[in-house]
Amino acid sequence: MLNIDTINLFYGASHALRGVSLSAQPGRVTCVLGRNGVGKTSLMRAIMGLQAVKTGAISWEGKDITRLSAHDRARHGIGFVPQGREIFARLTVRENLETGFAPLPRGKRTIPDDVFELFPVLKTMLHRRGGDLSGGQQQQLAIARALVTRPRLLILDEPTEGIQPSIIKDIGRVIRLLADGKLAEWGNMAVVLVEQYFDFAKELADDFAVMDRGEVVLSGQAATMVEDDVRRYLTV
Amino acid sequence: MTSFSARLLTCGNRRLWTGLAVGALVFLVLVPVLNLAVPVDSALHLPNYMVTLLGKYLCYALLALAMDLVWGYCGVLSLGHGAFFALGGYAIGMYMMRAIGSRGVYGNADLPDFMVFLNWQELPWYWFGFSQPWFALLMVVVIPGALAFVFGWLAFRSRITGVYLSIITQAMTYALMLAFFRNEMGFGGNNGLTDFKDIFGFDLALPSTKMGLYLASAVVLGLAFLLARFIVTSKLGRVMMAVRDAESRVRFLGYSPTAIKLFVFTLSAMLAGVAGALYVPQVGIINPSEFSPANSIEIAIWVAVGGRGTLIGAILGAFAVNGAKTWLTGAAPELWLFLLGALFIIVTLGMPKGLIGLWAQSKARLFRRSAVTEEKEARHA
Amino acid sequence: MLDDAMPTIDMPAGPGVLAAGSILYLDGVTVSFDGFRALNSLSLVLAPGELRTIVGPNGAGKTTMMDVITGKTRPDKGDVLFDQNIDLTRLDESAIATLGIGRKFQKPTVFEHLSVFENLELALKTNRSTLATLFFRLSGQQAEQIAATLQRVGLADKARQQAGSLSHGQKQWLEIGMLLMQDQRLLLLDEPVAGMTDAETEATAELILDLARDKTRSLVVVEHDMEFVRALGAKVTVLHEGSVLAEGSLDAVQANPKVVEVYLGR
Amino acid sequence: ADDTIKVGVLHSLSGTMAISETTLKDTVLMMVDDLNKHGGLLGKKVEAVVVDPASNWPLFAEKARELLEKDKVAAIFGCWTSVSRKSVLPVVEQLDGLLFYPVQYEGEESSRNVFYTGAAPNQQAIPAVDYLMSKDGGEVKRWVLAGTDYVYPRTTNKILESYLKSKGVAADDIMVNYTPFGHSDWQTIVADIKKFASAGKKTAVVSTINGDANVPFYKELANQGIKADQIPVVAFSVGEEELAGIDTKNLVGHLAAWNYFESVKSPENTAFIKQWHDFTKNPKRVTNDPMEATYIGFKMWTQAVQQAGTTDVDAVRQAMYGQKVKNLTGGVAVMNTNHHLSKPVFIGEIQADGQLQTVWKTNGVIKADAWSPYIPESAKLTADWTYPWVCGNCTEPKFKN
Amino acid sequence: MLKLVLALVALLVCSPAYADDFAGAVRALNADSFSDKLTAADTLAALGDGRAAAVFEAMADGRLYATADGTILIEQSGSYRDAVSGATVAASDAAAITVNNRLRGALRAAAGQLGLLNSDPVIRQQAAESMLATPNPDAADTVRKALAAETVPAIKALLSQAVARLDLADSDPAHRLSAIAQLAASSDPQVRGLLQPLADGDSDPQVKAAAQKAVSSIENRLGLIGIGVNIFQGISLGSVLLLAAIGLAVTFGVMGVINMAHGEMIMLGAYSTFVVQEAVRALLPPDYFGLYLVIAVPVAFVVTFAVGVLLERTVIRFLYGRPLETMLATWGISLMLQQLVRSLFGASNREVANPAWMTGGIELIGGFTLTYNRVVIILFCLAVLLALAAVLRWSRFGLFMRAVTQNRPMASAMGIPTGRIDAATFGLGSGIAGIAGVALSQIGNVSPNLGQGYIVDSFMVVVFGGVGSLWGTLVGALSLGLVNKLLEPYAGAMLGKILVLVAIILFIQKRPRGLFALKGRSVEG
Ligand SMILES: Nc1ncnc2c1ncn2[C@@H]1O[C@H](COP(=O)(O)OP(=O)(O)OP(=O)(O)O)[C@@H](O)[C@H]1O
Ligand SMILES: Nc1ncnc2c1ncn2[C@@H]1O[C@H](COP(=O)(O)OP(=O)(O)OP(=O)(O)O)[C@@H](O)[C@H]1O
Ligand SMILES: [Mg+2]
Ligand SMILES: [Mg+2]
Repeated sequence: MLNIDTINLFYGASHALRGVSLSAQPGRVTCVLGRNGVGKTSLMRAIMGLQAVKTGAISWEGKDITRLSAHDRARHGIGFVPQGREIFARLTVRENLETGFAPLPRGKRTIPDDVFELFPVLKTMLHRRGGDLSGGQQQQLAIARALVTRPRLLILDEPTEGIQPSIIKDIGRVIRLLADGKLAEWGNMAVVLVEQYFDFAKELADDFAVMDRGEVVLSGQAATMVEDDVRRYLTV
Repeated sequence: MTSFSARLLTCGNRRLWTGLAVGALVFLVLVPVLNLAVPVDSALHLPNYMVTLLGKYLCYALLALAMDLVWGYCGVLSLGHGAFFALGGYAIGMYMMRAIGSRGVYGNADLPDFMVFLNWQELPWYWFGFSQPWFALLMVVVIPGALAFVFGWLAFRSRITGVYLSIITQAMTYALMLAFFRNEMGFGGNNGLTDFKDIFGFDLALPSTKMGLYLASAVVLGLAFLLARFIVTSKLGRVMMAVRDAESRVRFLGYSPTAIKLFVFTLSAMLAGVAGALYVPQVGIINPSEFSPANSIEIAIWVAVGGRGTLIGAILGAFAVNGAKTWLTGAAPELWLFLLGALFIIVTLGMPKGLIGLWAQSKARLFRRSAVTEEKEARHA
Repeated sequence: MLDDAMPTIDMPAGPGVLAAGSILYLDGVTVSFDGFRALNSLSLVLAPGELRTIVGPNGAGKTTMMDVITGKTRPDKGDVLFDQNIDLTRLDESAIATLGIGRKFQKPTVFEHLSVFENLELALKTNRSTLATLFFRLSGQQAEQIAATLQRVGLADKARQQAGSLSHGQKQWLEIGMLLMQDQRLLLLDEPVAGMTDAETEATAELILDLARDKTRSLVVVEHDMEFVRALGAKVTVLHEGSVLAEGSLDAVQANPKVVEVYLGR
Repeated sequence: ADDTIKVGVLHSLSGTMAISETTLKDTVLMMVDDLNKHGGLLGKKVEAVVVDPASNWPLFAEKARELLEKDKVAAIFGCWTSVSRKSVLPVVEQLDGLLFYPVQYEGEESSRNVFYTGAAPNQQAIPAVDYLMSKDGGEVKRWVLAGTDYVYPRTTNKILESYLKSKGVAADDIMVNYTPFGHSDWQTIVADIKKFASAGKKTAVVSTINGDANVPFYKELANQGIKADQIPVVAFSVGEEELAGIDTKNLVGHLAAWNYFESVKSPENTAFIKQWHDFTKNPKRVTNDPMEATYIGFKMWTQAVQQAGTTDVDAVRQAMYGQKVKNLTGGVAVMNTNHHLSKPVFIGEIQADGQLQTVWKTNGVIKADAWSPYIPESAKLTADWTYPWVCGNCTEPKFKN
Repeated sequence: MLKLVLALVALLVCSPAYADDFAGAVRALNADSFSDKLTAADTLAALGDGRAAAVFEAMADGRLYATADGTILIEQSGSYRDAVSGATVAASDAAAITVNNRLRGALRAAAGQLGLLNSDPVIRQQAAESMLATPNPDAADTVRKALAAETVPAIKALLSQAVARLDLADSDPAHRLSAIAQLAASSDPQVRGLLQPLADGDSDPQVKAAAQKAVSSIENRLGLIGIGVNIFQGISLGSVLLLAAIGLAVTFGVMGVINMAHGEMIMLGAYSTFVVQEAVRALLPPDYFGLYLVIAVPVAFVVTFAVGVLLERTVIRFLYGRPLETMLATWGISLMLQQLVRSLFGASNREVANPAWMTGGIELIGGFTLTYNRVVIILFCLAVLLALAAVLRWSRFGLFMRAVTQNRPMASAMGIPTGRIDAATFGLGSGIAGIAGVALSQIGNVSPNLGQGYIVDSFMVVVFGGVGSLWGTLVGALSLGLVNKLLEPYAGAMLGKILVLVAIILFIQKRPRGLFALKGRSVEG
């Protein structure tokens, strides 16, 4: 399980995360909510190791990973779908997916068929350059790419942004299936999901955390969540 | 134009004007006094060669300033600015060649020496007019400006950007270098133009002429600084920076990056030409090696060392690098490349914003400024 | 002399009739990339003062359409007319922007090294010529206008901050702010509420309706968020594979089985 | 301090010219070292002030000024390229310094502040052409004048053209070709030379190709199979130092004309070579002509200073005229009143070991012409810095009474 | 010379000379002056002794030695044998007998004439070929005799060509005419040279007309061949440009590092070659000398790869995302590397010899020599390019390399060890520059400034071709080479180069992102 223990993160002098703690367990979807600029992305990047934390600790599967580089974390089974897609623009769709082989042992370097089932458009565009795809297509590619690494912890930063409604629904279903370990290719997964779209989040979340100004102000099991409390933090 | 002078006066804050006054005091008063009024054997005396040296640095600083305007603010890395500098230099050089008259070694009043011994019979047409000082002075800005305008118009219109632009500017200066090397061109080939005797009637060998040239360089640099300052603090300056960051986005706002870049590029080339024209009488020679691509790269290096995107930084960089070069080539002739190379690496690794950034950093440490304001400071200093 | 030539006004004979009375007129617009047709004979007419929402599956060609209108992409064939008779396919981006077409990009693009304030200042509607820009001075009224916009997009406390350090959503807002400053006749908004909270989405819808209210400008909004589309309550065009699949009110469109199949899902 | 005499060493230690000039810096240092070992000059120690003008012409002027004004050197030994000399010239004239210039050059100059110890064209080019026209040289009838496009080759070729024509060579039988500095692709030009030579007349190439460009040129010559006994190439800028950087196995027999070859046997030369090897601690370092010119210049200057009893420029200059130094190759070099030397001329063939083997030499010494008689405007001029002329470029003496 | 011919004629008539005379004549070759040596050679040739050919060749090559007691030795790859007895001897005190060009020419001619009469057809063939290459009117009779006696058809053809060339100077117009007829089909510029005087002013109008026709037909052929030659030279120049630029196509094209130290990597490769050469010279027997180049390729790669990795880890990695700063830092690095090499190896050029298999060339039609080193370089550079293209396109490393350079943080998040990939990529680019240095050391000079000569051209090629496209680099380099070489004959080397630069500037207007620009959204970013 993922354990984040009072981390602090700075951009220069500005304090972006203030003593944030959070945990995420396999089999459960943890939803992080919050208005623009409260630090959700910063938190995800800290988990992935793309942004160094100043103090505090992050552990995953019992191992302290606070000082590990991002690629080492990927090797420990953490997969990342960043905000803003971050597609390798000049690699083809296939090559983008194949970058996901990096942390895998030789035998596992294949692209699971489930990926194409979920995002059929990718299959038809295997040879197109990632950067030429439409925004939504890129977003789908970003999710697919993370899945190729067979993560045990999946971090999704606003994965539905720019995606058409029908596929959003599919993504929701898949996240559920992944968390529950229903898809053979992936074990039972811990999912951390950043989402602005409250209904979508509510439907999926097992646990939730609400952030405001760099702090976690509300958290708990989704079942115990009071919608109005949360909404209060989401309005301006 | 009154609004212009009003804007000019308000384009800086008090700190800027004090800084400028101090600069003027040092370069326009202190240096001449130390050189002329203080007795030669005094420890405070500034020897003549230092005056020439400083004059040369001032020209380099002007060149760096011109470069910074296009590169630092507009994001156009020209690797051919040496060409504009050299063209300005050739323009004034041609005038000084003509001013030699019959005092050349062959005593030919109509032709410069290098034409005489290569058997040229008459002066090529493009030399006409250069016996007139006003014409030469005009050409100092017109030739580099026209070249920059035509070149820039072609390039910016076709949306050549980034390294593609840098490389074709390099190709331009390289082609000019080869062309000027050709003796058939009538610019003295490899040796270029030398043996100058006087400029506007003043004997170049006299220390007073040198002092005059030095003072002229200082004044011109000061004026150019004000002009540049006026531009970068204007809204145009901010559009320039926007072009640097995201040119295509600027287009969608309705500005024409082509026109803006062309304006800045041409202006910058003219300033570079003026720098060259001040430089040549002070060093006494202009030849095609000034066009060499390495020279143009070096200009970019001065700017980067001093701090790209800050006017003072560019000037500082020109002084620092050339000062280091003067000092090291004498003090450590066999090692200076190591030291200079190391300086470049240290500056890039340790001072991402150049020497000027170092100053801002230390100040920020004192006042605990936030990272963001610090960067703004560096840009507007 | 340094400024671009004024846009030439062109009177095409053929499509003139249909284009009559429109602010934006697209007919038979086709764009292909290496054989792939991103726009396939697309036709679309927008009346002055109209607010239009455009939806459609990922890759339907919505962004490409905006690229064509703003001069970023040249169509292989087809007519693109602004204000009845200005041929946009012959103009470049800055000329089109000067004509009065503003755009918010799908991926927020702001000037990262300028402050939020300066970003807005550049967007401010003024003479765009180089010399005019050089001698430009911000008047008190204009400063107030910027301040008001800052307030409106919720970035007042970040006015002096570098735009590069904004979060994703804040950049979205800044882009919208820049669009407001330009005061254009036709606004193109590509997914304006992507990455915004529900409350912010509502606020944005409010803002857009506000802009559309006095009918002096036309708006085209692309969005996947159906609730937002509903809140706008405007005519909806559904694009699919580069051409119009359906057009009408949201309810009508939502009831269309084809739209459900390719776009909304069950 | 007052107990030392400073001399400036103004040779590029970096940049393109470092290839050639570094050796000369070492030569001056060796001479200074030797002088100090033998008690210095006028009872004072001599100190060499070395600076690096970095193959940058304006920097030459700056450094010369610094040497004269700041370091107050008594004389400067330096420069290689003509343009560097031209750059320094106004400085030494203005500050009344002394420059010793040790490289063969195009002539057409005589400054009262410069002593030219390298060859003028009449000490290199003309004898070389004479040799090639002789029976031993192969009775050459057709000429390729190939050079780098700068003043030295231009002037030399002009002089040669007019000289060849005066010897009855038709214009058709002269091919002139210029290339840029550092030209590296010689395929076309070497092929052209072959073509030019296929006309049936004995053809030779007179090369004034400069610096770096020589290595690829000679490699191409060798690879395209141009043999010295078919088309000999005589070069004026290729000496032992340059040959050390080329594989000469396939170049045997091509020629060079100089005033000095390392291979010339004489007691002075043997001692000089040994001294050089000892000083550089490298028994493989070769010696060459500009080194000898530096050697002669330095010796002459020390002798003149001793004779004048001071380093004062006017006195030294006066003492320089007629100053004699034994050539390393035998005979005596004399400083003339035109500030140029009288020296012997040697023509040598390249050997497989990179040395030049003398195949011809002048009987005595040849006096350098500052102004070439083969250039009409120049033929009128006289350089003579002694009474009654006192002039570097006059048509009549300054003093007429 | 005349004496020599007379002697040879005599030789054909008289019986072989006596051994004693031969020994004496050989000894006489060690005379003091060149003219005495020439006389001695004449005397020796007059003896008509077959052994003399070897002596002449050795002497012309500078392989003839004389010991203090006057014994004459022939040196052959390090060992000496007595020129007279043929016995192998030690030669501690032997000094080479000097020759000059005139002597050398005479010796070669003499050896050639002797060779014509040799019993070994291989030697005869060589002699006949050299007779063709340097027609010698003095040898006319010998050639005719040899032709009459010749049985091998190939040699016969050569000799009859040679006779025809000699016949052009015959006093009988009929002979001249038939010689012209025989030579009209030639494509040898030398033949044209021989025919020209006849075409210009032969006393016999018929001969004159025939000669004029022959000349013009030869000229036509030479013109065509000339175009072919230009194309070859263009490709060859293009391959040099390409070789210099490939490494940069990685460090700059793929990684985006404005690598001003690229030229210095080439230089380090060239110096590695020099060091390997010296080591091979010192350690292996001379017969294996040619191997040094083969050894130098991996050595240079390893050396420059290591330097590249070191630079990446210590300097460049801190500068990703700041391309202009990398320019400044690598400029600094380049200054330091130049000075380092200058301090280690001295400022002057170092000699790097072509191994025997890369020396010379084969003479093709029209006086065109296809030089081996050019051919090897063309092939080598294509091989390097293909290998690199394969690595980039198909290997895992290539994929990671491209991913890392496009988006470093994201690549890291995908589990790609960015640090190692960066180091290896920069190392690869540097390594390729290093092996380019090996090849370039074969045609140019090896000096601390070597790299500076290539840097401008390299950037030009990569940018002209389109940054990030290897094929662009290939096509860019070859087309620049070709254009340059096609212009050179008309405009001269200097103006040709200027025109090429202007052409690049104008061409980029049409394609602002180079020849093989990527199109579409992916590049606009
Ligand atoms: N590179 C940066 N430099 C400085 N400040 C930054 C940087 N990135 C983010 N910030 C600041 O940190 C704060 C948190 O940003 P973050 O991107 O984590 O927000 P977020 O919750 O993901 O917002 P959104 O919903 O808009 O994506 C914001 O105030 C932002 O301005
Ligand atoms: N340069 C290009 N090369 C190849 N295909 C391209 C290129 N540009 C766009 N496309 C393709 O054109 C189609 C239309 O893209 P567009 O961005 O217009 O879609 P969209 O409707 O905006 O989708 P989204 O809702 O995902 O943003 C997509 O399938 C995309 O992959
Ligand atoms: Mg975020
Ligand atoms: Mg889109």
